[in-house]
Amino acid sequence: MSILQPLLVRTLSLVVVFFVILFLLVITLGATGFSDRTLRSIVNEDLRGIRTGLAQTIRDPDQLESVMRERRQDLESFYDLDKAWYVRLPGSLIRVITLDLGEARNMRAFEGSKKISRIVLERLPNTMILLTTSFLVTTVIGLAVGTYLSTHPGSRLDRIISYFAAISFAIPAWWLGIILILLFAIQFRIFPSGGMYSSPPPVDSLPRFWDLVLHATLPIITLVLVSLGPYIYVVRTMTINIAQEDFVRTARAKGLRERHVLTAHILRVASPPIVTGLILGLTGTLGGSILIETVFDWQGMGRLYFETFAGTPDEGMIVALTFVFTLMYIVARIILEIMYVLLDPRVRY
Amino acid sequence: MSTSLLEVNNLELHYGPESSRVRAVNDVSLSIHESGRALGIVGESGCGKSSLSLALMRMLDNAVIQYSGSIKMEGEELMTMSDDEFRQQIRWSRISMVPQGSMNALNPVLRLGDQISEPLLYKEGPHKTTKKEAVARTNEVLNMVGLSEDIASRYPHELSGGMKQRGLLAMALILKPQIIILDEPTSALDVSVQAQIMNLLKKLKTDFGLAIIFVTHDVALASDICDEISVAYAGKIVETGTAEQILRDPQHPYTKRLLVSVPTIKSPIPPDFIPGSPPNLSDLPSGCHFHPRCENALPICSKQIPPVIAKGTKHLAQCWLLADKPLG
Amino acid sequence: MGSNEIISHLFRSGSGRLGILILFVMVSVSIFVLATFPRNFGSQIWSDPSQWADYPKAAPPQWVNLISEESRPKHIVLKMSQPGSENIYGGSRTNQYSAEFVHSSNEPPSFLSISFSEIQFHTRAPQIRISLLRPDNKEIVLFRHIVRGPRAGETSPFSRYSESDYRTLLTSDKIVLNNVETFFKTSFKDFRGKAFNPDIARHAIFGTPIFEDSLNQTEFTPLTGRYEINIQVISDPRDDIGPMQFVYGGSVYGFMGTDAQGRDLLKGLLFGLPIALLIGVGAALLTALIGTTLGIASGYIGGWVDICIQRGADIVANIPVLPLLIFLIFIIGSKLYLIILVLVAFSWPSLAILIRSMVLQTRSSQLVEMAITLGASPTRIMTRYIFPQTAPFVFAQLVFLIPSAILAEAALSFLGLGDASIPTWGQILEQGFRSGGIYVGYWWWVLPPGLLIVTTAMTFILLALSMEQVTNPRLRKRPLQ
Amino acid sequence: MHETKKGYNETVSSSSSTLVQIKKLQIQYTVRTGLFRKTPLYAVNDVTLNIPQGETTALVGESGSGKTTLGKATLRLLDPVAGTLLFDGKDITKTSQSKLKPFRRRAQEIFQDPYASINPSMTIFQSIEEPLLIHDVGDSSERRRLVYEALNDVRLTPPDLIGSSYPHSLSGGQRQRVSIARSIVLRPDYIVADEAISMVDASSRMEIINLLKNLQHIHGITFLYITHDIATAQHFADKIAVMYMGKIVELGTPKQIVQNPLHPYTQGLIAAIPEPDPNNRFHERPVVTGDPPDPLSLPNGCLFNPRCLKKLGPTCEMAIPILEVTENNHAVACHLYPNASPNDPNHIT
Repeated sequence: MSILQPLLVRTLSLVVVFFVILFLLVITLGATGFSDRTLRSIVNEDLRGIRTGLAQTIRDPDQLESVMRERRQDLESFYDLDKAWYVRLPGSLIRVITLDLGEARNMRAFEGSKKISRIVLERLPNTMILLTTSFLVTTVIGLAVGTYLSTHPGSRLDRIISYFAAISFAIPAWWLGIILILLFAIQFRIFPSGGMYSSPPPVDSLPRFWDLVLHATLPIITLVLVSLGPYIYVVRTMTINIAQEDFVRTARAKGLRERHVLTAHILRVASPPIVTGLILGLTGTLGGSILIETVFDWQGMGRLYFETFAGTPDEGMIVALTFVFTLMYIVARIILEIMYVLLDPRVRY
Repeated sequence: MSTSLLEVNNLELHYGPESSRVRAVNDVSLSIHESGRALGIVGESGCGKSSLSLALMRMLDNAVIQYSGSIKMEGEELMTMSDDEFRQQIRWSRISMVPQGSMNALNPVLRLGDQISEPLLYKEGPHKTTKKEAVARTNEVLNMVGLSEDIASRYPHELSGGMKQRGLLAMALILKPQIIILDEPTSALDVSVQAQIMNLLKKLKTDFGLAIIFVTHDVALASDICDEISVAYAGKIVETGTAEQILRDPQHPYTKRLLVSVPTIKSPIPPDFIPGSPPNLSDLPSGCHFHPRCENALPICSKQIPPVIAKGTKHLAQCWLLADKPLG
Repeated sequence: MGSNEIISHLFRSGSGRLGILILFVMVSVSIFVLATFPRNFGSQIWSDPSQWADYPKAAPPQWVNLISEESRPKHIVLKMSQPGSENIYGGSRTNQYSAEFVHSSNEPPSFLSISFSEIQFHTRAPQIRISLLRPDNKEIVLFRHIVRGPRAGETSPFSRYSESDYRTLLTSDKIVLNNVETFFKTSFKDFRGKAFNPDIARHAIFGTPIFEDSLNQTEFTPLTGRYEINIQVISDPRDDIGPMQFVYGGSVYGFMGTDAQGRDLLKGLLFGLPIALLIGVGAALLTALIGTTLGIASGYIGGWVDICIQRGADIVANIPVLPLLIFLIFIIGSKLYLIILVLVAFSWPSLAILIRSMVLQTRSSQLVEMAITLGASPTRIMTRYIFPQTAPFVFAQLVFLIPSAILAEAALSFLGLGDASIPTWGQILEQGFRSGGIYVGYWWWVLPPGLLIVTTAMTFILLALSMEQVTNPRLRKRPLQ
Repeated sequence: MHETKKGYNETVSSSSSTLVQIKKLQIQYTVRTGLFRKTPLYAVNDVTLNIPQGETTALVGESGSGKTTLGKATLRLLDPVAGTLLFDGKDITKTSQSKLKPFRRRAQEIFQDPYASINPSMTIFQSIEEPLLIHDVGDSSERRRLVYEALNDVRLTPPDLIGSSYPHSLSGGQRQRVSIARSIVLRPDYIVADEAISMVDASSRMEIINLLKNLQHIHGITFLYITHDIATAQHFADKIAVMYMGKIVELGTPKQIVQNPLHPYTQGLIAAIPEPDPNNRFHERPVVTGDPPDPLSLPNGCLFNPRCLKKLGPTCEMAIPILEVTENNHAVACHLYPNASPNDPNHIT
């Protein structure tokens, strides 16, 4: 009877999934020795600071060394480095969740800090701009076109769109991005080829915003194009399937306008599976953002992820970014699951 | 002769591709003389009786290739109306229906009350009401069909089969139509619930003067409510008459066999079956469509379509055996 | 519905026929590649820069000449193994090698190079002189080379350049440039006093100077026509001189052009085809095998087996794939088989969930209940009643999994996580992108691999779509009621 | 093998010994009623019934009455939680599935849906041969003979033509005869026919019933005929058991049940059956009111008391009536008949 129960069940199960992923992540890190290395680098970082502090008071190098050794032992036992990785598991888990992963090797936040959490969190909004905008655009266009097609099944446009859907599934987002750069940035010079702002960026807020819009256009078009095709297809197929149900015939028999039958009956019933289609598309969009940010040099988490592999890989950054991506995904999933439950009274029990 | 409430003449409905044209409704004529009467259309599955009810509601599929004949309601010809006029003025407001397959006939994500009141709120025309009036009218029709008012806020999956069927009936009554078409309204229900619904229909018929077109495969069930019965076979009406005439004095061989195939409780004689199976509507036998299954078929039956023979007032049957001088 | 029905559906729809046609072409090409390319093509040839030294760098395909007004020089390789003339005079032999080529472009070649191999001498080191005879009958002596003499402790005969060729890039060699300058100063009187800029050497060799006072530097008009390269080797008559190769570096190359390292993209792209098919089909087959087995086990055996498999599938099906894929490949390494295994690890759940639901459906079906009533064994029920019902779906899913795997590998490669020992289309694209190729418009480097990925993926999608009518009962045309 | 069996059947068909004996049988389903809560649902509750050799026993009831569950239980397709099941004198309540093979050869089922119960990719011959293959009967010519015999028995002729065709070329009635042929090809002693005619065209239902009666006559098969249709059942059954909410509420000969129903529920059922009589439309039919109770929250006392028109008051709301014999082996579970004697399986056979 209560709507809360299914909501709770779905949210809880996703939270469980989240923790299981996290747990597996930490186990992988521990078992392969990555967490050892990460912690050791934190210890070394701390020691360097301590050494410069101590060097002012202790002049004797031997004494300094022995004090340092003591400090090292203290620190290692503080970080539990003297214990096996599986003993440290809970600690590591908390460390990952709180993004307490020390400092980045060779990356800095725009404001100069080397703390991994700062670097990652600084990029988060940039990624969100791309993701949410393209997600919304896809949803709106997909719904409109998919619904339109469902009322014209078998038409020329319908066939064109079904091929478009297949191509859109077959095209790697990043490659499409490259093509768009070649075409619109290099050949026709309509849009900038990458980055978030021109250099130097405009100072006033309105031109600055416009500059951002210009830079965001190509990446967003890319993300929309690759996820739109399959989504239109899902909307269309779902709507056509629903349109064949008996209750639609009942609605028509009532002498209601076709438009009303479509919106109040067909689309209303098709909406839960359409939300499921969005959930499926979410994985693609999130993965796509990593690649798209790379292609368009967009200063988001995806670009950052690419950079951490490009040079000397930075374990701390990789863990942090994987974690934040997973978190984003799970949060988005929970929102969509809640929508699903609200839309479909049948799942309430 | 005064004008009938509904008079259907030579109705045809064919659909499908030209190569395998399905002749679902073939030269069908029916009439309901006045309100408070019930006409039964009885026939086996695949005889086109569901297509007939859809044809009366002008609920046409894209694949329809022929839709012709005359449907007059109180003397007014409906076939010449535009689709929009028909939808606004006739469908559901003057002729409504309870569709077949009650289990899926309700929208699963809308509350029953909202589905019942929908035509009052969203259908253009004189019956358009305020939300408040719609709720009041919804409660009224729910009471008419024996449901309590709190059912209005339930979703279909929270209702039993009988409740859904009553809900659909309430929905069909919302605009106070003159005629209501019931397409196999009880076939998915248990006997006791079926009997409840039949009693309800009788009450609606007598108390509110509702005219009913009752489409069913079950002659016994039809006898429960129908004043007139038309027997459908292969898209045609092969015999029509009052309930007494059809049930007590059937003329067409098909009607006769249909009646003896009904298992009954009272008679100790076991029912008999009709050999063979009904024909495919896209590949009908020549002449009389029943001749391949008819024991008394004459040579002419396979060659020519039989004439309609009057066997009494209002009692008509289409069969060569009834012709005065059967040819051949 | 049986397999016959699927196949007949494939051939009935246009997209199915197109898909089968492309697939046939792809499989034929793959067989050709596997038969003609060495197994270790990736590590021994593709990623070995010395293999690609005599190729033009970042050259577009030859056929661009057909569509642009300017015709750019084509790549010419002249191999000389037998001397054109041989003169023995006083204990020394002079071998004259020569070869002709036509320079027809307004643009000079991107480079000139010469290489010798397998020289064996007995006493004196052979001397080599290389000159170019121009269409204006002037001869430029480009280069003189004396093969390295005997080392201490070395015994005759002395073998040189047998392991690796001796190669000189003529257009950037200081001595060559000096020689060219000398040539112009002696052949064209007006040239004296003018500075000779080494940057214009290529234009100079294939052009005639224009002297105008308005210009502060000499310019050259292109000199097109027949050129002749002459190589004179003076050596002991007993000495062996191996084949020589002169390369006139084009600005366009082959059918697909070259990348920044001069690699022939056609070869790389060809080799990528069987690899892409291997990744796609391999991952899809494994996924289908694991997914179907787990799905049937989960649905038919039930109980705790079902619970374990379903929970596992739930978790894997609910994760953001790409970030974790990247993470895993980064941790465990980017060998091709590992990539395939990780792809399988991420893709089995959807199939297992689908198969399980089908098994549950068929398990309670009247058909299976009948088999149980008849006393059929569980094995017979699973193989004869349950598996045949799921088989078409498994097959359709398998076809659909192939493009997914190919695309996933390409994405990983594009992020630099591909298996470096095996060139894939994704890796070629990655190099094109990372070297900044797209910003200077190296379209032939980034378009074809992407197009190939899309075409391959499309082929399987077409096949999957044409089977959808069979496997998705909701899409089957229903008769009107 | 078949010859000896036939003889055995002939000898026992004259006497009325019991083939299937059901004693206090209970079948339970668990229904998930909440996040962690499961509630048992008794689909068959404390049922005792004897199915006599060579006769037809009909189980009649509305949907949800447990008649199908009971039928499946007698075939050991479901495991009882309590009670015993004897087949030909042997207790098979707890026999493992692998040891049931000899029983499976003697007990068969005919299904409701002739479209879903025949494998569409097998020829008719293969479908009917399948039971013979499973039980390793004869060589291929012997099997061919038996399949053709079965096809002849169900009047699908010529057998070789029918045998080589596929199910899609047959009508519903013909398919149902195929499934009957399949169930008799092993010459079983016992057949459960679950709504075997409800999906066949109304006009040819009696044809199938006549066929089954004829087969019973020839082969001495014992039928358990499950149906919601008393009108047809009375022409096939030797005994009718009326079920309501998992219990047998009345048991008697068709004549007793139809002409002299004792239980108010049976009376309601009989009254609800329409007869083709033009006078019907002038009077209301006496009917059982309301809907069956929610199986998860059953009423106390007699399960029918909330709908009963002849309710005696507190007795019916408190005490559960047990099946008792009134006269001439006519048994009823109702407080209206206090003089009946307790159900004794030996009395009512």
